[in-house]
Amino acid sequence: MLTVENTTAWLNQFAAQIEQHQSYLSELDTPIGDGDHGGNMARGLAAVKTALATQPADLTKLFQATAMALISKVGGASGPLYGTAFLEMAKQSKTDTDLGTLLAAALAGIEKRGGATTGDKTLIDVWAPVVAAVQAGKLTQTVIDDAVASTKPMVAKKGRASYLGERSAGHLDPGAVSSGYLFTTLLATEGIL
Amino acid sequence: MLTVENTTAWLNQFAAQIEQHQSYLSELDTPIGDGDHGGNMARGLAAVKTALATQPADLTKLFQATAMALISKVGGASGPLYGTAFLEMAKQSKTDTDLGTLLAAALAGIEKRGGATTGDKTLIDVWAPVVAAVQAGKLTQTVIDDAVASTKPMVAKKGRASYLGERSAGHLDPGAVSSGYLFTTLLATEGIL
Amino acid sequence: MKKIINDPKNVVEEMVDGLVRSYPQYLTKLPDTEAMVRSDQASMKGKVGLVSGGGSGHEPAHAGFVGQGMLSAAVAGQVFTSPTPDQIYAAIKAVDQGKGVFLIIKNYSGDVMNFDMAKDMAELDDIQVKSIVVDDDIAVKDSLYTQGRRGVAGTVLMHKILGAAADQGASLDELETLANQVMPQLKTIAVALSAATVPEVGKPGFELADDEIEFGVGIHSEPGYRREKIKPSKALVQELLGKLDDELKLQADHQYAVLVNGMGATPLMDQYVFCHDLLDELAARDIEPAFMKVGNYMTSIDMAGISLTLLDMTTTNWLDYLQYPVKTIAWS
Amino acid sequence: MKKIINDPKNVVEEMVDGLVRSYPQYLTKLPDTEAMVRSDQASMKGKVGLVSGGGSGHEPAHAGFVGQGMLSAAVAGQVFTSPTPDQIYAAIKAVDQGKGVFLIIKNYSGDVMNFDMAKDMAELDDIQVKSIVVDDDIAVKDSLYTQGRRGVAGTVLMHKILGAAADQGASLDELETLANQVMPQLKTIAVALSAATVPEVGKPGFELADDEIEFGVGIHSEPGYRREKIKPSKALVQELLGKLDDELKLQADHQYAVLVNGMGATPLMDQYVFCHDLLDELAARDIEPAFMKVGNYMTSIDMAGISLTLLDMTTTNWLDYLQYPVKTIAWS
Ligand SMILES: Nc1ncnc2c1ncn2[C@@H]1O[C@H](COP(=O)(O)OP(=O)(O)O)[C@@H](O)[C@H]1O
Ligand SMILES: Nc1ncnc2c1ncn2[C@@H]1O[C@H](COP(=O)(O)OP(=O)(O)O)[C@@H](O)[C@H]1O
Ligand SMILES: [Mg+2]
Ligand SMILES: [Mg+2]
Ligand SMILES: [Mg+2]
Ligand SMILES: [Mg+2]
Repeated sequence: MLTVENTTAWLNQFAAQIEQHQSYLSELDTPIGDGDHGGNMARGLAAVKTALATQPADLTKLFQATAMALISKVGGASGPLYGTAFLEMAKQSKTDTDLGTLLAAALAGIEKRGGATTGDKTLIDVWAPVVAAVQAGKLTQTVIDDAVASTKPMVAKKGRASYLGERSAGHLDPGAVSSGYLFTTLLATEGIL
Repeated sequence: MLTVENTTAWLNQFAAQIEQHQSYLSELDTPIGDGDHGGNMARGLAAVKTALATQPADLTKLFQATAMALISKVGGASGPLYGTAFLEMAKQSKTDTDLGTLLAAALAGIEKRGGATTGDKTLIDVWAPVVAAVQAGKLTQTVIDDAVASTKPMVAKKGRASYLGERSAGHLDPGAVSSGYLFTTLLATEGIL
Repeated sequence: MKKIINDPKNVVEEMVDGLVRSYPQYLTKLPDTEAMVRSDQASMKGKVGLVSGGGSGHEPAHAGFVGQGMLSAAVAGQVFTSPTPDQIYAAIKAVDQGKGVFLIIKNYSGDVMNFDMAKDMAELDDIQVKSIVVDDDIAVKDSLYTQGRRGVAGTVLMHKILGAAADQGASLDELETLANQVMPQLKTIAVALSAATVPEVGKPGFELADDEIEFGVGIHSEPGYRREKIKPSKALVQELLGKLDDELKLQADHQYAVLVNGMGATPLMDQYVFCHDLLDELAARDIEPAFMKVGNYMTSIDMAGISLTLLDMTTTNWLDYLQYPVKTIAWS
Repeated sequence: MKKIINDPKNVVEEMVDGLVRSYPQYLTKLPDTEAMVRSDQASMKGKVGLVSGGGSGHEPAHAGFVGQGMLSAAVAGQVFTSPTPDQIYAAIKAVDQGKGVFLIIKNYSGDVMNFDMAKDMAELDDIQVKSIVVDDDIAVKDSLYTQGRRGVAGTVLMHKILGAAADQGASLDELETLANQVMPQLKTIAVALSAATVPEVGKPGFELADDEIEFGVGIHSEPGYRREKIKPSKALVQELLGKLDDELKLQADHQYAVLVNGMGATPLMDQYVFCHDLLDELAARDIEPAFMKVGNYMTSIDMAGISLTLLDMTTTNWLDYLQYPVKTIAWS
């Protein structure tokens, strides 16, 4: 069950993971992208940490502050997508704070914003199975890891990687990997799941 | 003694040497220059060969045709200098075809045109001792080789090499080397000396 | 990586600062943003505002095209990273004259989404916003099942045409119509001899051997569509023009504008040799460009390479727009 | 060496051909030469002709500065090789309006000698010819016992000032006087991160390690005066401006024009960061440039680097000349 405290802990852990793996994310974004995903996410999550340093009044304000930090600091493709995800969670949280419901609303926002779907080799290929697993009460690290790994053989149909055509296969999708950190830290945060 | 035939032979031999050593001359022009001396001279001597393919009427016309070819095709610093040298020989040849006198007039033209003198690390450092040796009836290959080699330790005071200051020492001067070919082929041409 | 910079993290902030302080007569930076607005306020009065932008690294695009007769504002994101909606929205607000604002967006996932969110924010303020998504690059197949084609150097010609029309008083709807007429006639293809190095990344986006070129690159140093051996300029022209011919169906009685664009590190010497071969190749098709520009207009930092853009202007007055006078840093 | 060219031997011929056919409204090539004359004949009527040129490899210099308000003609030699007197003479003849022709010559042994011989040829035709030898580079000590200082990017400001004066009807003598007043106030210094590669040579003029820069380079890729470790932009600015300060004695109440010039392969991104640091460094001396230009004006093919030019304009009207309108390819 989400609270302001454990959600703050989760997102701070996510920020720490992003910071730690910043170069790796940009490395992944090099053969099939423009090399900025790590920098983009690190910049955004640093802003999230700053925003959450002042404890938000409630979950809605927490998600909203997170969304605004990501939208105004990440940029690129991942900024609007992660930003929209948290914006939708902010909206949904006014009426329902169930984690599965919130994540499903976030996923719907991502799909609408970016126009992609599962199999396009994007972060959606991690969000979709993870959200389903959360809603079924069955999220494990294996679900997350398998979802991230599933993007490797895919041929990208959305995002920058799609310009490479067949050459995009054989590389992990960077957005999928950063989303992997989001859900790994979610899973590891005491009291949420 | 110079004739149209042996002077034509001399300059064709000079052209052949330049063509053969074109890359080497540009290599020399690299640590202390802009890498074009070989190309400049090859372009110019190719034009000289073409000009002399139609036998000139006399020595004056031969030197004039050579000068015009060099002036209009070599470019850079070496074009005006070699061109002026042959232009002066053309002028001088109207009254005197003695080799020493012609070469002395050429050297005076080079010094006036370029404003350099012996010890400045230029082609003058080959022309001056060679011309003196010709006038004394004592030109040998050793005189030529020593003159070329003498430019190696010099610090350049004229031309592009002078911009390097002390760093120009330890490198042969490219114009000196091409002038070395001029005089080596002069020496080797039957009937001149 | 050898660059004339300070901390890579600060490149965009310092770059924009250097630019606006070097050319204050053209550019004014909006506080707390990397958005640059036309300093010549009078020239914007009563006209539709034109806003463009994108990730940094394509200089002179886009701020070099801000000025009378071309853009009202340009927003600079982090290197190769779309700018964020709040900054684009600030630019929209700053140039809105009550006649609406038209956005020129390069077709990349991030650019489209960020400009879209900015549009939402502006419309909440009752500012009318329309846009064109530029997708002139033909190297990638367009399909429902892809991201679509990329927006590359042709974007600059879109800036120029819409800029002239806007300066002449075109309405928001007229600009949208014009942009949609131009788009299908605007095609670009590029070749790279070396990739760009993003400062914070520190190494090139991809490695090519001394005898390799990358065909079908974009402007963000992601690998292109195909790697080949280096060819002479004439052969490159034949291949690139051939691809454009397949798309545009070049005809002798048509009128074309041509943009030969350096990707950043390719000297004008090479660009002009390329033009020599291009003009010969067009002449062989009985075509002489009605308009031509050569130089660095939409670069990819320090990529070595060239992009070739053709615009079919037949039966239009777009030549007048291309020749319309402007006051910008990078287009004269 | 990877370049977009054909046979290296033909680079200049193809480059000039590509250039004049891309921009016929600006340039007309004289037959059997690589001399390019202003196409706008009317704008030259009754004025003193302005001719410049030099080895190719510095594009857009010099042909990019041919046009009303700037040069009448530019002569392109082989790469890094001064053009020959017959071609310069052809250009002089082509632009002579009976008011004389003024030559802007960069101070290199070859340039001076070839332009001098052309002057002799023109005077045989009773064309009055005067000239200025530009020696703005401060990296090399000036001395009776050297070739003297090199002519580098400051040459472009000389083109601009004399071009404006000529367009306003200045006489040959007035141009000579003006040129000689400008020369001592015009100083440049450059740094390179990599050398240029001449097509026919096939490799860089000198090799620098990944962490080395060459201080005091010219524009022909001969080694500079000193090799150092790479420094951040701010430190480079401090060193280069410090050297210019030693020469010009910068003062807060003086009026300066600044040209930040890319050597060919350095992206505008870096150039603008350099400007940021330069403007801060000048501000620390209480100096704000009265005029500033940033970009590739006098390159060295594909050299990576920057040159910094300062012109002390105090108590003169040269700012008007710098701001005077022109119609050229590369200066707007
Ligand atoms: N249309 C889209 N829908 C969903 N995810 C997308 C889309 N486009 C890109 N992405 C995700 O964004 C990631 C790239 O993010 P980033 O590198 O920060 O932005 P950019 O591609 O603009 O440089 C990809 O790995 C992919 O997961
Ligand atoms: N002022 C001068 N007087 C005499 N010789 C000179 C002078 N300047 C240059 N040279 C000669 O010219 C040679 C360089 O010729 P070249 O490379 O063809 O011309 P550039 O220096 O213009 O590239 C030098 O090696 C030197 O011998
Ligand atoms: Mg990316
Ligand atoms: Mg040389
Ligand atoms: Mg990006
Ligand atoms: Mg030379």
